[in-house]
Amino acid sequence: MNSQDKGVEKKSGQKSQNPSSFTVFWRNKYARIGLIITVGFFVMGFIGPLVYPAPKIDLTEIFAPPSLAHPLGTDYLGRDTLGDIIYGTGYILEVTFIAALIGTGIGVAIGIASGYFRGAVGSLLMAITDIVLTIPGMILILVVASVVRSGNPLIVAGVLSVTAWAGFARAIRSQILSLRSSIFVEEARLLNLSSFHIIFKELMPNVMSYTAINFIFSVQGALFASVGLYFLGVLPFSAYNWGVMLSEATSFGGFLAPSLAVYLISPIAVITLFTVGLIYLSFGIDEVFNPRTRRR
Amino acid sequence: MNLLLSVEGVRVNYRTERGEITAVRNVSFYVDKGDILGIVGESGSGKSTLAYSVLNYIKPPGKIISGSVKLEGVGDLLKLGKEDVRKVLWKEIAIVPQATQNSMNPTMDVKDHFIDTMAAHGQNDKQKILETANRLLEEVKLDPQIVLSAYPHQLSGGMKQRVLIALSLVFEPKLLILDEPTSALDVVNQRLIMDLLKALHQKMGISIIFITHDIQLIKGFANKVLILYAGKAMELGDVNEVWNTPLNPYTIALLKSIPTLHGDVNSVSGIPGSMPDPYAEITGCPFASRCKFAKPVCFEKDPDFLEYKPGHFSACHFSKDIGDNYG
Amino acid sequence: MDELQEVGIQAKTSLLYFDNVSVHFEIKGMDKPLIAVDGVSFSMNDGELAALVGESGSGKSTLGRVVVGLQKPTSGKALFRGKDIYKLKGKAFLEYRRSVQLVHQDPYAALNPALTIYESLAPALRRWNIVDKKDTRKAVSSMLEFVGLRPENYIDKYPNQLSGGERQRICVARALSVRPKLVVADEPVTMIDVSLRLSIVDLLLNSKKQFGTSYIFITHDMALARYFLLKGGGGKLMVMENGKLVEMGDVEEVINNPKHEYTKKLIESVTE
Amino acid sequence: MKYGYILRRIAILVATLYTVITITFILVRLSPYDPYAYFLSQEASMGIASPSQLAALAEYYYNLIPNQPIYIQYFQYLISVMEGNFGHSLIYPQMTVANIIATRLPWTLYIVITSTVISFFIGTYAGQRLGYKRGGKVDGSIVTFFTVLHSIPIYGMGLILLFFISLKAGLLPSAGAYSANVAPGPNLPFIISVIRHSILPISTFIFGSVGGWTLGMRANTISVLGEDYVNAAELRGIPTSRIASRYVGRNAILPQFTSLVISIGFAFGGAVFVEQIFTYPGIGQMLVTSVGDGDYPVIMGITIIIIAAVLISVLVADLTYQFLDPRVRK
Repeated sequence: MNSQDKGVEKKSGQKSQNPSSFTVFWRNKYARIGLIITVGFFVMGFIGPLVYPAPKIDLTEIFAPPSLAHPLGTDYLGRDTLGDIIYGTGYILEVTFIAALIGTGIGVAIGIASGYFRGAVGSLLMAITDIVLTIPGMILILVVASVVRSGNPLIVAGVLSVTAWAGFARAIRSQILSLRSSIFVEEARLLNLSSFHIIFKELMPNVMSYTAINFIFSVQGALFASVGLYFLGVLPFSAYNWGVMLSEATSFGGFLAPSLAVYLISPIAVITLFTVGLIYLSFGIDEVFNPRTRRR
Repeated sequence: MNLLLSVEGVRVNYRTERGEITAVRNVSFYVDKGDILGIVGESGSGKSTLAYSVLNYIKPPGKIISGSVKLEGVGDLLKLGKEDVRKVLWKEIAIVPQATQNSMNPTMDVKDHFIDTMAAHGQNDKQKILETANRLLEEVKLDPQIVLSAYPHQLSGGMKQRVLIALSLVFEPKLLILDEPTSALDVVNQRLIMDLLKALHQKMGISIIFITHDIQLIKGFANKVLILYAGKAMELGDVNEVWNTPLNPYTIALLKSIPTLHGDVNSVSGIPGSMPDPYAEITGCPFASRCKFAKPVCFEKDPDFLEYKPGHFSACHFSKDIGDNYG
Repeated sequence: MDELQEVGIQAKTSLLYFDNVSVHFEIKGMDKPLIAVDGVSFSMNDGELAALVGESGSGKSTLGRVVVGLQKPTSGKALFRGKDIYKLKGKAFLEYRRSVQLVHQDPYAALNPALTIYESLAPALRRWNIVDKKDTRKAVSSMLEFVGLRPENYIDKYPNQLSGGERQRICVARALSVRPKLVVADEPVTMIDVSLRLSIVDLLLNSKKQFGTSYIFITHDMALARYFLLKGGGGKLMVMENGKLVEMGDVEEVINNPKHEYTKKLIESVTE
Repeated sequence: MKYGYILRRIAILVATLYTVITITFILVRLSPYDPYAYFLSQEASMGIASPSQLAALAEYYYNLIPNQPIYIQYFQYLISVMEGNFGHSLIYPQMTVANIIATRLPWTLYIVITSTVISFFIGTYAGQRLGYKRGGKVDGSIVTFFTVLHSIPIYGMGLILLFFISLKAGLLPSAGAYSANVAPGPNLPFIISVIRHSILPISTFIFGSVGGWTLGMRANTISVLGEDYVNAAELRGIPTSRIASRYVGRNAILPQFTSLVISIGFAFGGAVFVEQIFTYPGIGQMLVTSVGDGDYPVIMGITIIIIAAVLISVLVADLTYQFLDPRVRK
């Protein structure tokens, strides 16, 4: 019960050392798993292609079952599935992290601006946010992608961010609104600290954990959406792409091949694994930033 | 017999990631019928935990390690099962918890709170419930017409507190426990609540345990006082006796830290130092490090809680000397 | 300036000069404005102590906010060193901003939970160029020492690792760090454990002794106000009721010989 | 209920719809890709030389007449959309876009609404149970299970179900909304066929969203269990079952309703994938087909209608919420 252990809690940890952020993070089992998975994907994306041979067309090995030479079997052109996955990782990382950067960046900027600077500018920004917020993202992304039709990671990331920022901007705004009227901000004003100081040194640290977690969920959203767009064939065909793999699994008569299961499940499994890693990572970040848990 | 409640050697521990901490250390006290007992303690003294252990309501990671809580006509509450405790709660002992600002269900109106509470103990006659609610709300100076259909967010802090006091009286329990009933309120509402409680006590003869960090609230309200420090009972006795002839150095220091309207300002001062680290193992008296009477024995042996004068208990190796010098 | 001629010589020499200051709040759905402060006049000199006593809702906090520049009065004159606080510009405003500080009632809300104690204290020192950049940490340490906290145990802690009393000491250190002339302490010990209250009050008085800081000490507790003023060498007690200053005078005089009914009532309500 | 609040919500709905209509216009007409100009040049190259013929065609398909100033084109487009006229399909020139939408929208609504309702109830129930069992061994592994379930993209879920349940095991049909050998109408064979064909698409939606509902409700339950009013109710001796329903359940469900609003938009986005995978004749599948075919009048019409449908559901959910939570009621 809250009131019961308040007295006990208030002073706990008084003489404790401040454990470093990483120690707190690493102590959390989920955070550990999440970090290992995420780092694993970066290794796979950027070092994988240097050590693993590029998949080659081999018409004698069409839809081969898993073997030593092809740990995950082959596709309808006899290309190595694991190679497809590894060589497709870099592009996915690029697109999803750029998209998350754009979406989170716009969200923070608009959220803080509309929360801190009240008046006409703030109201206008919030009205725009409210409108974007109610537009179903996937539909708009699909339509924009259908017109743009480019596979350039920067452009794809831009398309994916069209609506992704709005919910986040709104959440940041409401946090900033309550923070800006808080007593510690008032005290900073009394010490005549600048708006720059108040925004970046007083307010930002308080929304950092939320921002970091939102970044991670944006990566996940961009992952689902970008692979989905390739799966639907809306974005141009490209070699080494998880979405294209899924799309090809359903076409080219592949559904009838006996070993299709592995080929079909491989990209789904890596997407799922990556997402689980990201979610677990967010648990750890929550623990590092959350002052209530940091104390322990 | 006049004895209503007797608490013996209650010990409550909390398990945390950094080890066990003791929130309440073998505390004993008693309440006679018609008593108003003030339990006074600063933050970290374990006063709320003590109140909840009286109700056998300590949630993990907290645990009642030992002790007994005997209520007249019920027996040892700490030996009862969960369902038996539930039946005692509110009918025999009611508690108005501390954080009253959030103690009511935000999606239920005041009327529903009365209906739910009384139905839980077998009173299902809506007409009777409403009659009771009307009567008690008037008793706490609220307009039942308006308040009964109000939701918690429509009530001010003081009004919520009064609704909860009214709610605590529906079965006229033998004992009413109030956990910091005024600390969230402004001065005006504080006085209103205190006057209200005094009137209710006179009218209904209900026994009250009043928990507070503010020793000044006790004077003129309670007839007995229990003083806690770091989870330990330091002193228990008649309010005036404790005030005028305290037997415990902590009580003496606490009273000395309250400025008065006419006394010499140089004769009052705060207590230096701070509450001991709850994680540190305490050998001896928990107050020893801040106590100006402290001798080597104080750091080695925890003093027992003993009766030095009839009804006047203290935990200090030197209570007898202090009593002789003061008295 | 004709403003000064109007109010006369006292306004020019005083640190703070309030003449008939009122604050009204327009409240939605109410036809009449809420009168929080009603025609208050008083003045303070350098190094002077004052205590403002009244029940909650009497307007004493609002008056304090007018002094520190957070609440513009609806009417009346609020002068700092002879100039209207709410018309100050440029250098004069900066001088005022640095000279008048607030210690807030709630030490749990007054410190940014995301910043360490050092991060909370250093910016003000930097902002006002009080010390060289390289000496900032040393300066923060000595401020912590001044408020009775061992620097090495506190400087890198977060507020949630500290008790209420420790936090309030940090808040005092921050307010004093810019070497203000006047500090408004708004119920500074109400949320602090009883046994620790006086040591924090003594801390405020220390800075008066050492730096000649003036104080307006706001409290609902008459006995505490008396302690503050007498321990600090005397000062004036101001009693506030419903936005009005109903009685003002030397502390001993007011307490031993109260004139106004409300003051009498307040004195009677103190349990001894 | 707050009058101003309803007006504000409706204003946002209108503004959003207007924005979306404008976006579709900009994409088709003003973006560097300008599909409309491409259409005109294609038609011209196919030998339709007469400007009046070209103008007639352009209006027939796009509601836009060439060679007019752009703002006139914009207003023409706005007016015709408000009249419910979305032009004609480039691929099926005899069909109006409105017609295509009318035949396809009911299938999508059927799938989306059924699955959202089922998923909401399962997730909310499971989440509350899990919230009570927090911290236990069972809780840990079930939470992991739902986290993983939640991490499978909806198209991944659809492909797995299609492959294993339909193609490999042959338990359920893999395509269409009903068999060719039943006569559409209120007869039992047709209804059974419709249900059989919808089981996999609906299951895909449920598996794709139930994890989110469960984890959300679990978190809400845990947070409400820590509220003072739950402890206060226990202290009043109110029985556990009553606390679970009226104190914990009721208050934990409220945020779920807010999520419901957001999930409606997600569900329509998901429909695009699910209908494509199961070749289900809904509006989402039509959208994907039109994107593939470059059938811009259909794309624009469907986009506007889907978003209008989402906006209206959001409004309804929002206003319903006003009745459920007394704190926002007054």
